[in-house]
Amino acid sequence: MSDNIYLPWIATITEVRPETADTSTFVVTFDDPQLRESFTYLPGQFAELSNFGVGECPIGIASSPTWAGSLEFCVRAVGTVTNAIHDLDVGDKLGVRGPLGNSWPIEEIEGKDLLFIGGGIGLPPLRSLIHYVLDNRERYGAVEIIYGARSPQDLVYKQELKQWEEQPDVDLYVTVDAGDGTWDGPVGFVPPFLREINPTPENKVAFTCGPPIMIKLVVEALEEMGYADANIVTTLEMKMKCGVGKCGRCNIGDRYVCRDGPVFSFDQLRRIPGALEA
Amino acid sequence: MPKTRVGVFVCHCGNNIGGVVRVPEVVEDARHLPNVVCVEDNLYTCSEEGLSSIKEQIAEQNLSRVVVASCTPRTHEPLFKEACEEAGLNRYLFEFVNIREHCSWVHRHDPARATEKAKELVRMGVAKARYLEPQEEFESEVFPAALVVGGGVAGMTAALSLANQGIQVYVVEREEKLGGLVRELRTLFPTEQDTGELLSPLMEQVRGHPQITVYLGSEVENVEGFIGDFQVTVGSDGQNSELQVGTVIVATGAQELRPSGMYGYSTLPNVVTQLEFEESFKSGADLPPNVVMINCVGARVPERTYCGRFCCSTAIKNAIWLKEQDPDAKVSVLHRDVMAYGVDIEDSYRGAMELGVRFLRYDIQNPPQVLGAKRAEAVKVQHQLMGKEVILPADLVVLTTPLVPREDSERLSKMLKVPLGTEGFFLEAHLKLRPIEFSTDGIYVCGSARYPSSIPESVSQAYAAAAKAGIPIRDGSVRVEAITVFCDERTCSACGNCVEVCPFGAVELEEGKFGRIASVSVAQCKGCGCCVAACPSGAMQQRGFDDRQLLSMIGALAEGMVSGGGR
Amino acid sequence: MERKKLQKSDLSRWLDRIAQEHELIGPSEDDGVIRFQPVESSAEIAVEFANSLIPPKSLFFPAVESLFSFHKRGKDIELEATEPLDRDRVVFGIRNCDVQSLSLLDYVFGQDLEDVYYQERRARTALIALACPTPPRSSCFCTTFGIDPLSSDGSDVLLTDVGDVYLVDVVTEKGEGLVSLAEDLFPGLTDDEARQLQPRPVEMKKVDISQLREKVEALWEDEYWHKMSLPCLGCGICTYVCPTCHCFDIVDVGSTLEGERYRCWDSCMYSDFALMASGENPRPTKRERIRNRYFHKFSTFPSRYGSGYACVGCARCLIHCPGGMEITEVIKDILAKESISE
Amino acid sequence: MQDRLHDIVRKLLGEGTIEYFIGYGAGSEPHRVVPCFVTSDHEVERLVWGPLCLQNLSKYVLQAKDLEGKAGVLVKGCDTRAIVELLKQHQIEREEVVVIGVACQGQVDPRTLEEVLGVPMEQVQGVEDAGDQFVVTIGEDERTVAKEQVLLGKCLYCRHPSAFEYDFTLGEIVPFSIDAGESEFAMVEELERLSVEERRAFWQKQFARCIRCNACREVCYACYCKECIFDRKMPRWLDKPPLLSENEIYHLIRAVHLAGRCIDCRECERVCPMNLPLSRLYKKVQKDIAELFDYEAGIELDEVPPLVSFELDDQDPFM
Repeated sequence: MSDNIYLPWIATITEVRPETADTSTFVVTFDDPQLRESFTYLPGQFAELSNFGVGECPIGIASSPTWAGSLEFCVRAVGTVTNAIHDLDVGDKLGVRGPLGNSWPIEEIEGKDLLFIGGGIGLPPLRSLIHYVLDNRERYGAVEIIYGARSPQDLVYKQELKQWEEQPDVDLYVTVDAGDGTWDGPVGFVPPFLREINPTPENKVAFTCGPPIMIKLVVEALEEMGYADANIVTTLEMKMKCGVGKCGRCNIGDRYVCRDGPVFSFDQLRRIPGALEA
Repeated sequence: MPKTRVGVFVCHCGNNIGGVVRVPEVVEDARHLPNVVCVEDNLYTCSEEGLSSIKEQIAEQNLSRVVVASCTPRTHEPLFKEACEEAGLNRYLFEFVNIREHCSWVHRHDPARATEKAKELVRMGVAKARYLEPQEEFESEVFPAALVVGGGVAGMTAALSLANQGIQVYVVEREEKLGGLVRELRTLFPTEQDTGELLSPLMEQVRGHPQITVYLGSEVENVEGFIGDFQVTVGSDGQNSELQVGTVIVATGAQELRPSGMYGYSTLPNVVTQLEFEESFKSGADLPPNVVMINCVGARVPERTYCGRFCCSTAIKNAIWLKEQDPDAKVSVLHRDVMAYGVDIEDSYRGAMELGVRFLRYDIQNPPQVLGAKRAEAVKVQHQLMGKEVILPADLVVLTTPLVPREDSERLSKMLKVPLGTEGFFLEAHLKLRPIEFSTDGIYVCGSARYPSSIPESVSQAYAAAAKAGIPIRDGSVRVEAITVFCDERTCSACGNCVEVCPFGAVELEEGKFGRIASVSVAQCKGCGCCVAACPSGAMQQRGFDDRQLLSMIGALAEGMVSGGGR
Repeated sequence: MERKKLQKSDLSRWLDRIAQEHELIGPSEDDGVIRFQPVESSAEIAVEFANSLIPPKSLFFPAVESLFSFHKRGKDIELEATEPLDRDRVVFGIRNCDVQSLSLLDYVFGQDLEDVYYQERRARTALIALACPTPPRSSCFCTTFGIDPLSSDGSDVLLTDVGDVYLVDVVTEKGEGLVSLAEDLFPGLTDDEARQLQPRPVEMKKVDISQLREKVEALWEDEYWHKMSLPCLGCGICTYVCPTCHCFDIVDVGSTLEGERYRCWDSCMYSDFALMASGENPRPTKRERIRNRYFHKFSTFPSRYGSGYACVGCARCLIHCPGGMEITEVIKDILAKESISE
Repeated sequence: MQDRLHDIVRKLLGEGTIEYFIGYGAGSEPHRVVPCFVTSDHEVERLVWGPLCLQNLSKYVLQAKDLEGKAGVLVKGCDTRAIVELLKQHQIEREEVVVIGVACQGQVDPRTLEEVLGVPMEQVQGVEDAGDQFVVTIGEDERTVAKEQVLLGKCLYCRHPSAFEYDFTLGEIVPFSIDAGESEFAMVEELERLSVEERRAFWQKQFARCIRCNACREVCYACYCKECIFDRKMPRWLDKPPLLSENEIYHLIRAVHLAGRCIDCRECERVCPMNLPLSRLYKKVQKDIAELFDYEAGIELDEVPPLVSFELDDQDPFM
């Protein structure tokens, strides 16, 4: 983070990987070679990406801090800035302000089994942690990943899904809401799919990220399966602007999602009035 | 997300563009525009070679937008759109930039600045193209029947023409008899043929045609729908019939102006109009020895500026007839100019003079005066050639008045949502480019409803209207241009401005998912954009011309004028 | 702390002396509106005023400010941070409620990821406070929040009007520096004067708010927020005239080739304030927005920063609200709710 | 009159005709009258009527759509024009709202009153109508002031003192008129006489002061768009920072959007915390609409607004 908390670093797009019809992964490298070395972050943190002249928007860092040299952002074209970012090409510049926010609890979960439950574009924030865990394999227990999307075309990181599928130390379960000719895997929504798989709660922490309705039903299911609120961790989505807990937009209760989040455990959320209203 | 890939084709148009605009510079400039992946210049982009190059590049470069910078869309846009479509690209992903009429032709003396302008126009076109979206054209079936409003010569001719094509036709006539205005005439001009000889066979054919249904003493009470599917209510003595038709022809004709209060008309018993003259004298009333006709009564005056076109012929016709009945009769025609166009009428005009009809020119500043208290006794007029006042004795004064629109034209125009011109006649879409048609699809006009027309003109217009009205019926369906308006339900607050301004009646308010909203009938919308301009909340957006597309053009033109948004 | 006096007639001389060295800012009237703005000389300053319409927070956290400019050269982009100040500033005439509001804003901008723009303005600005007129404006209620309108706490110099002279409390070194610019104008007080020249006590309606936070927190689900939100029009006056409100937006103005990134005030009362690009809005109606604002003032701000309430009783919002909403009435309503069971 | 108001509202609430009533209530200090939402019998006593009932409550009728049940509202003659326009613009249905009309005798402009009396409003204990003057209570004193000295600007040219679209009226309709001594467009004409440069300078100075709190928009009866174009993100018509360029666009677009709809209630000017002379801008638009199209908004229910109709004799001096 720069001393001037509003001043972004300049980075160059080195690769654009289309993921779905409206989502692409942007790989960026800082222009300042020193910064490339010194920039550190934790899985779960995010950055404000600038397309200068259009504006800034918060995007989770989808790469793992264990990878050197570049950052990855999975951007869905929904608003003005994200659409403008999609207009950029390899070689174009972006502003990157960060890292911002808290992170997944990488220390607290050492030695535990980990369950990742993602929906649609909710996989990228989990992906940072998944890779971090896989790159520090000895510090963590078993890894289960449950992922679902609306259709086979809406699955992101198709290459990695294939890779995890084959990896012996990862259990991957993928479902789609509606299949098509290309799909011979499970069909159905994530929450019932989760119930079907029924992963045991012992010594396990569950991480979930996805559309609000999915998170709500996933948490209900996890609770019924015996997961304690403290062992259910999610990221919250609120409108963010400054990213540094000042502009007043993204609070739930007295917590700013951009500063104190976006990662919260469910026992934290239950103590904040209004946090679970959505 | 697959990136938008724009291909730009800049045309030299031989020397037309290339002789002024430095095309290679424009090409080079376009190469650096966002999303542009290929730029070509062609001697003639519209040539077979140029078109196939567009198609090739769409395939090779996987283009998702095509921009052609060349001439006018009026002539060439369909061609390029066709080429896109043939290469598998939706035709609405094409953007036309006019660097000929808008640039090289008008700036031919300033090649440097013309080149800069061409670059700017291309930048704007590319900026807009990036936001183009594929559109589907709406197709609707056409009900195989036609409505003809009016049973005069024009209406009957049109009806017969359509019916002879095998189309079911409904003719609605307000009067109890067919025939229209011609029924009030005795003879035709210049043949002096009895009008009955023209009308009777026409009427007979219409009445006897199995494909024609005639509603006499009836009026059109209501019309709803659009081309292909008009619902028409026809009323007669409180009885209503519902008709479904695919197209409509307006042939409601016109009526003679009754010049109340002018030249003693309606106060002096022996001041009549030409039509009244035909009615009474041609039917055998005693002929007076001194007749003065006054032309241009109520025509070519400030409140009615048009020329009635064949009022002069009528006066000539009746003057000749008078002279033929009584060679000693003194017949004078006071006129402002004699409109005796064409060989026949000019001949008759000369013939009338030879027969001794006196033609005197008067000045509108100094109009004739009808003298006499209880009856017209003489007409005083300033003789322009002699430069002095003359007094012409008159036993009868005949006023030549123009045809004026029927009183109920306005009601019908509102029902059909078609316009009337300043004089109150029906106004076609374009005098030269789209005669006989209205801007509203599926509705046509012929005869004196359009403008005072002679019988030959009415007949040819009727054939034209019938031909036009028959096309969609025989095609069986119509495709509606996809450049129409849609309403963003989330932002529409149903103020109703769009409903008021729409010239085609294509918008109405209805309950939607987000409360009351404006709803656009795609089949009726012509994409004129009136509602878009009138909408205060920006909810009405025109496909192919939405805010984002237009603002991106402005942004490209004036980097810095519009920040961020839309780009 | 040293107490001196200043003849009222000498005030302008002192201010003009300050204006030679620093940028002088004071309450000045423009089309009937009093604002704190830079002045060329003391003549532009309105000394007789209740308080400014726009709170002096605008001097540290301006309604609009450039954060940096950007220029594109080919593919490269250059950023240039904007300097917040050209020279040191002196603010004359600030009231204590507003001084206290700055100490609240310090929590937001001055700690946990410092805001360099705010901090530099704060560091390079001296405050000459002017104790409130007695009686104060009838709508004022700063004492409810424990603020003494005559206190020098937080300012560099405090002037108190005691008739023909101002009592001058020199609070900080910065203050001493300002007084020393015209040392001769500031004689010390004789013992008699020290006894006689006392500020008139301020009488102000005061409400016991010791339970305010607990009570407002118990009202999260209450229907109250709906009913009280009815007159609200959803404009931003209350937040823009509030000395403690600090919501802002960050917006690029210009083209993609060059332009500036601005920070400007925003208001949590605006319907699109928390609206996300997805179309979701966590505070979709006035009820949630108003509740959020009062919670911020009375619950979440003190909870987050361990501070007092985020209201200083300046009454600007209740004076200017076009919907006639009065924060004093809201406080009364909240306090009137039955006490919270433990 | 206040008693009759209480009676009517009590009756309407009692018989269940309305769920709530929008009127004027006493603020926490005597000089401040605030919009007051009454839902139950015991709240009816809070309703007041007098010369400080400044707000155009018609704006609040718009949120009736989001609330259960029917609303009642108190309108002055000038406010009725908003009701008429809301009906014309399909924002309310006539049967959805019970309108209580009042014969207004003029409203006090607090800013002017402060100037004329040299006393801040907060010392004013009350203002009573007394024919052609107001009686102002200040502490123990009573002072009288001629109406034409302290009336709201719009009251000086009032043509509709009494409500003309209503279900009930308060008291007798007493004609009220005052001789303003100048044309209602005098303040516009004064600006029109300036050169283009001078006029531009005038407005730039004003717009530069605007803080874009949006109060002028939010208080305006005609600003009922679900999403104002100024708030739109894609495309963005206006940048949020209150820079002069953006403020100009904001005010000028608003003025154009209100052409043919502005009913001269001048609420925008009244609520503007920065004292922008907005009524001059809107009065200019009204003047143009009147001169070009002989039209006045909010008078006739079935008159088509000029900017959404086309007549062949429409003036088009710009062509």
